[in-house]
Amino acid sequence: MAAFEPKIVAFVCNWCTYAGADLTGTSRIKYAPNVRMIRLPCTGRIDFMLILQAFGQGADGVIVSGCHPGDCHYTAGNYHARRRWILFRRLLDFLGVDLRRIHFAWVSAAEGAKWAELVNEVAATIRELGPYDTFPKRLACRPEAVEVA
Amino acid sequence: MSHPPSTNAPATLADRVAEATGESVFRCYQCGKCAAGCPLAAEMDYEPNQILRLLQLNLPGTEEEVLGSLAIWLCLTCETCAARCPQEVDLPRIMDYLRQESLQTGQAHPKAKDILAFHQAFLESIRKNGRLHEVGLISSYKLKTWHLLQDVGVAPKLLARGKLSLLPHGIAERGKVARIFEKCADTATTPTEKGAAP
Amino acid sequence: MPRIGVFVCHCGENIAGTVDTAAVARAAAEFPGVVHSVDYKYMCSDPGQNLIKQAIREKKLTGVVVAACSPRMHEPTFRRACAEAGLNPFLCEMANLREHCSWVHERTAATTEKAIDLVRILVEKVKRNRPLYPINVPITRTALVLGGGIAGIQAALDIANAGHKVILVERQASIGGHMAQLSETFPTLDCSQCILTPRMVEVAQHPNITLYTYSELERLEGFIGNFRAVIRKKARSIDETACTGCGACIQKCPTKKIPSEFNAQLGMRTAIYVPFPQAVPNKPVIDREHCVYFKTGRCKLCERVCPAKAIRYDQEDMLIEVNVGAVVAATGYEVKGPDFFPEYGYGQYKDVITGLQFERLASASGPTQGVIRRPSDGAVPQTVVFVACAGSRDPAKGLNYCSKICCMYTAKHAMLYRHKVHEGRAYVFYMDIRAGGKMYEEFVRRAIEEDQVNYIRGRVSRIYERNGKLIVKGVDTLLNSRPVEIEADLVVLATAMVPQPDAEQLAQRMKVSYDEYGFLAEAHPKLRPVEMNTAGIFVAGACQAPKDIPESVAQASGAASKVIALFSKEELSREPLVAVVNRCAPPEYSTCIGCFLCESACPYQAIEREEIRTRDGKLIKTVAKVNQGVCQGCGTCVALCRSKSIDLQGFTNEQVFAELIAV
Amino acid sequence: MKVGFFPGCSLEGSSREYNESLQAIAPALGLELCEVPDWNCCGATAAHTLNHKLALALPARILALAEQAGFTELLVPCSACLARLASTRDELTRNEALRREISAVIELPYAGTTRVLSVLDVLLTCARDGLKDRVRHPFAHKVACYYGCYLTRPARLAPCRRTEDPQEMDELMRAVGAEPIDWAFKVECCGAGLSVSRLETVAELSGRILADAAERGAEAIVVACPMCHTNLDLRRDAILRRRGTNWRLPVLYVSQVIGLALGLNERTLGLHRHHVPVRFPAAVTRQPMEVGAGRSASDGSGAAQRES
Amino acid sequence: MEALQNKARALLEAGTVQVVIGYAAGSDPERVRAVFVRRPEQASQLIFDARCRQNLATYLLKPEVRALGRPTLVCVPGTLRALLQYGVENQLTDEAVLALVVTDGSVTELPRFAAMEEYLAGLPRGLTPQQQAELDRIDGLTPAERWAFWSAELQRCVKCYACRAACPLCYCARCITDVNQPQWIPVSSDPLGNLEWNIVRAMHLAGRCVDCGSCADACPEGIRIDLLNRVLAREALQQFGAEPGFSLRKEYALATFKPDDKEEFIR
Repeated sequence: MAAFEPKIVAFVCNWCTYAGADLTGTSRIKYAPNVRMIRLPCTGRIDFMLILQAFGQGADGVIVSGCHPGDCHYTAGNYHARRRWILFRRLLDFLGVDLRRIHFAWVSAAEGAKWAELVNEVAATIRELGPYDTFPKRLACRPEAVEVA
Repeated sequence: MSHPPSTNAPATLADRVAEATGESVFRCYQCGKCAAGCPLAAEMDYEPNQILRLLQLNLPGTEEEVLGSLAIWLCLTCETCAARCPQEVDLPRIMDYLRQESLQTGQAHPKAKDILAFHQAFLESIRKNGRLHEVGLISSYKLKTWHLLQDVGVAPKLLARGKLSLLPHGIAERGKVARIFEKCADTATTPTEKGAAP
Repeated sequence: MPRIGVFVCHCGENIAGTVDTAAVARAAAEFPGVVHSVDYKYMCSDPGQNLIKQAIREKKLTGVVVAACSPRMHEPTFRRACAEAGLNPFLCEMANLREHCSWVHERTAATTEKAIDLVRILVEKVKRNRPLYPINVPITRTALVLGGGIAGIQAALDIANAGHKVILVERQASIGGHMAQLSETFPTLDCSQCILTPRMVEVAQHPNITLYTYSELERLEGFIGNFRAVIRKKARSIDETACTGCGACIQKCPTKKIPSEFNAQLGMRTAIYVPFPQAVPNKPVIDREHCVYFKTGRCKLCERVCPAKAIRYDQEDMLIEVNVGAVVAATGYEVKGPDFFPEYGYGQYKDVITGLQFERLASASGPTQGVIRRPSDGAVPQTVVFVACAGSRDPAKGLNYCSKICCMYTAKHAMLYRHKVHEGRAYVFYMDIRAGGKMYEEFVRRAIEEDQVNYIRGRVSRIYERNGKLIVKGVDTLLNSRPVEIEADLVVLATAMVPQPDAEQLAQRMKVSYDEYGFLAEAHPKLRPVEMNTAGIFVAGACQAPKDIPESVAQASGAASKVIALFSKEELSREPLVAVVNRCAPPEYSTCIGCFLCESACPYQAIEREEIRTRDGKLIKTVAKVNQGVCQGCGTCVALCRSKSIDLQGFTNEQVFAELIAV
Repeated sequence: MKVGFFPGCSLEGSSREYNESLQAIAPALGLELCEVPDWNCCGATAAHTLNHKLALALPARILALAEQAGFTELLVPCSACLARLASTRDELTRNEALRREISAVIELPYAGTTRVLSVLDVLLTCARDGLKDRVRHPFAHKVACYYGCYLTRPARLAPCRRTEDPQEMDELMRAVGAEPIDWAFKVECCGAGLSVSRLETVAELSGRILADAAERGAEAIVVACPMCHTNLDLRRDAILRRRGTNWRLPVLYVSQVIGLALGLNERTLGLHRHHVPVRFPAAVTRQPMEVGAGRSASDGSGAAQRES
Repeated sequence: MEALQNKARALLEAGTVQVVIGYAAGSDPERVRAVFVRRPEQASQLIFDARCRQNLATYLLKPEVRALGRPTLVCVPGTLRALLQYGVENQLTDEAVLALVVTDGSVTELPRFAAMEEYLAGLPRGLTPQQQAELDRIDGLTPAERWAFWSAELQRCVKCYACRAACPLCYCARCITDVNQPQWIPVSSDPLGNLEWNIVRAMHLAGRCVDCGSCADACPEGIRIDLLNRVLAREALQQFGAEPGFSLRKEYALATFKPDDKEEFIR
């Protein structure tokens, strides 16, 4: 059987990190193919429940990334997000969630290389840790199970 | 506000100052206002801002320059610099620390000898009597420094005006004060002889 | 049941070279809800776009996923294509197979696997997309400019010349601001008033500009394109239409010893006065605080001598309400007074003055007709000391920032002094010389090299007076910090530039943010330097940060062009990617319980309170409502809402959730 | 008004006239000075120059003793002592750990409840409640109020508000009929602790102060600090030698000026102990009168101790 | 007790309030129950002792209770903080409720928010040493141990939502657990559902929780869910100075920010 390849979900803001990852592409910097990016307007939009959902859907690791402080397209979204992260991380830590499975980073639209490094490092870390089996999973709901209103 | 000590490298003098006083020498932007207002700047080998500059610079030898300087001994702690410093650097507090380290490491400037001797005589007098005994102080200071002729005019004046009592007014609990000296002795004045030796 | 079409682009070899595009298309075809899935060489080409349009029509697609390059590249292209085929453009999404996949991975199964996942993710999202329609906000094409200094004047003229109405509000009795007080301007040394006054007149005569002097902003409500402003027009005690500006009243006014604001307290003015000869409008105002009549009920001399019968003692403040589509804040700055400096004598020495006061001394229209005379005894000073950074760069005094213009005007002052008093000696105490700007460094060098201004690198510790001289105790840090003591006849402090005393109240009135000092905060320090974080409000001049004249004018024109761009259409059309608070049937009306914790989280104050009432007006509940004209769609409120009563169009919880399930 | 009292060493020696004059005027001002039992030296410049811990411990013992004696307020006439006590109290209140450590060193509990007051704080309160009415011989002279360092700096702890141009002593002097001059060296340093070890430095610094006061027509310099007094009075010859001048203007303690105004006897106020002779018509052409404890100059020396 | 009953009677007779919400003896001696006293003669039911911990503020916002008219409420500190937090969150206007606090026999009226603020200002703040210790003990474990501990705890959760019902600040008209588009939290009490529910609770109360402990008291399984709230309360206080329910002017810590909030965990 093939070696374990982690599934990593990345929540990124549209203006900095998503654009930064675009730059990684245009500069043809290679990185691990394990990451699936969810594009949101701003880190301020990232509900901590979405992060739990990612784990619940079988993600082995999560990346949350947006504009550096002061660079937010919406002036303050990332500052608000940061406060939520501080408490959310504290809670996860208190609950014994392995914090090596969730990574926060500022990646600007100019930091294509940083994005590649980030993904590679996280991928490597998670590969080390192995699949996140201890985290409970959503019972049977693949797309087909979700019917549309 | 203190400057974070560089982790791997050994603590610089600037770091030790920050550690002991909570003051960051890196706040100083060398405007010179302290030197301009310092009553003793003219007599100092390094003006106050230059002392801070040496601490910022931190090249081989600069620490010795600072700890060996006369300036740190001339500082009167008149607080004028601190009162006017635009960057709110508490220079007097820093000077206090520098004097102590200079002393412990035996780097005190030779010319500081007199000042030191006086301070020591002063503290000795307190250690003995709990309070200052001026005659005792002056005489023991004179012995330390051999300035037998200096002030020759003053003591008689004092005596004449009943300002000097030849016997010390001690306090009841001298022992207590002496013990305070012992307990503080870790950084106490014992090494000074070395420091002040001409 | 959704009918989704998937269109996989090869982008030549760019994608197909690494990703097995055919396999992706085949896999996508199997996704539930996907009724059409093809791959093609160049989707963005006309034939490519036609593939999409055709499919939309023939297969009655309810959603489209284009798996190609970054949406930041071609989303508009493909959404337009969809629209042309009659599909709501917001039912089209892009999967980024190029920048995020083919260009960053090797040609392996894993890469194609990822490509398929990316498509699946977007398919699941697009299934839950709703048709969205651009938000159209009507625009009142009139601009409100606050402040009649050079920045305000420039902005007003630019907007007015573009054919739009402008309402210019100035708190003082005349426009002109600080620039009108200046003698000559660096680095060209041309006369300030000579270049300013024509602009002031132009404002007064411009058909598109309504000028309210001696007036202030009382209230500001509404949002971009639709502001309602209330202006308080303070009682001038003069009928401006009747007054001819002959000045007879001023001649006769018995109260003549009031320190003149325009002359920075160095000259005197009467109780009924025009701030300065070239004032616009050139109509006097009665300073009720000092007017004998208002104090004692007797006098009325001005009324008696007024040939036009224009005096109106009973005049009252007027509140004027106007509708405007945009606001430009150009409220300017103040300078710290000498009393700010204990070590320089608490302002008790008459001959320790500010730079602004020196401008008046040097100005031909000033109290000394441009002869440099010291205030105490009117003597021409033989030694003048200029002190830079007086208050600026001084955390101990609460002002950490650099006032930026002092280096230049201090050089100018010293230069002017040397020109006027040839045998005089000029010293400048400085810490750094900051002369970045066209011809600035050259200007300073000229002061030093040609006009022999004596620059001393060091800060002044103390100034005190001894038999008619001011003793300046400084130091030369370039000479081993040698103490320097200068006996001066006049000391000029380049005191710090600070915001207007009431800057913070104004900011609060306009609901815009400001920094710790009270300077108005631009929306983005680099990319949106003339906008404020409240849409439709712009900023120009020194009320945003210390600036010199060219910078203020440049920013004013920048702000003006933003306003003009905004006014270029009758309606403001915005992408509908905004937050909405849900509404549902009675008795709930909305699941929002109105805790309004989202209110302060919104960077744009877009959250409003809506009262839901019964037909007979009884209040049922108060719930949040997003002002779609103001919301920028960051979604911070959405993440904060506990009951999930706010959602973000285009990135709804449902959509994002589905994406995660697809991962 | 009962107030704790810490004279400090110099008030027992080189500047006992400061103590004598304070003791003399106290009753007239309705002040009861209760000396801190068994007080020790504050360590002065010597301690904080050589040993920070010691510089905290010595004043801490004094404060602790004052606390024990139940003083909420402690009058510290010597401004050098004042600075030491004030900054110690400040540092120990802001650093709990240090407070405990020092408390252990001095083997006394210390909570930091006692406030330290300068002589200006106390006298000004008296002045404000009607000292004026008790003035029998207005001290109608031009005086230069000299504050020196520790009455104004560091601003956070010092008793005077306007750091660069304090007014407290001026107000006090006006209250007793004197005319304080406006001068430039109010808060310049006199050389303080270097008095013994670097006489020339002191002569220079104090010389500048004396010069400005003299040139602006002051008839006396008024001080509230033994060190300032020593440097301006006792070191006068050195100053004059260095400047080649011959200024005779005397240096008085605030308490002495007030004493004269209250009509107290010169000897009671210890004026005879000055190096630069003090002669003021108002003071000599007056029947000597005793106020308060009827102390005479001769036993003034021991007075401070017998008080306690 | 006496004083409380008299006060209640007097208030009802005077008609200044229409209902007194307080504590009465419960079914077994262990428990006390909430009681709604609407007629003066019922006032004698009211008791007050150490068992009276339940946060009665919970009832205030319910439409049926609002319908009763102006209430007065027997308050413990947690209740007062809840009332103030209601003020902050626009759920209660000043003077809409009259708070009563019972201190050794005597009853104090706190008619306005200002009065409550003043009263609370007099009380000790922050966590008690025991509470600190509890948190520190868990923090002392290894992540694995913590995970094991909580998994075991939360496994017992039956999703009865008694915690939600007992919490004065869980007053949403529609709780996130009832949202099904999307279905944020699995309805069944499976491990994920239990974990997510308790995380959501803690996060939604972070910066708002007034630490009345009612949730833990209410949990039939005796799960220490209050620890989750408390650990976040401690963090929010240390990081953002958040002290919910002590002042009307206090901003919700998660609806504001400081540019220099600490972020050493972000790269």
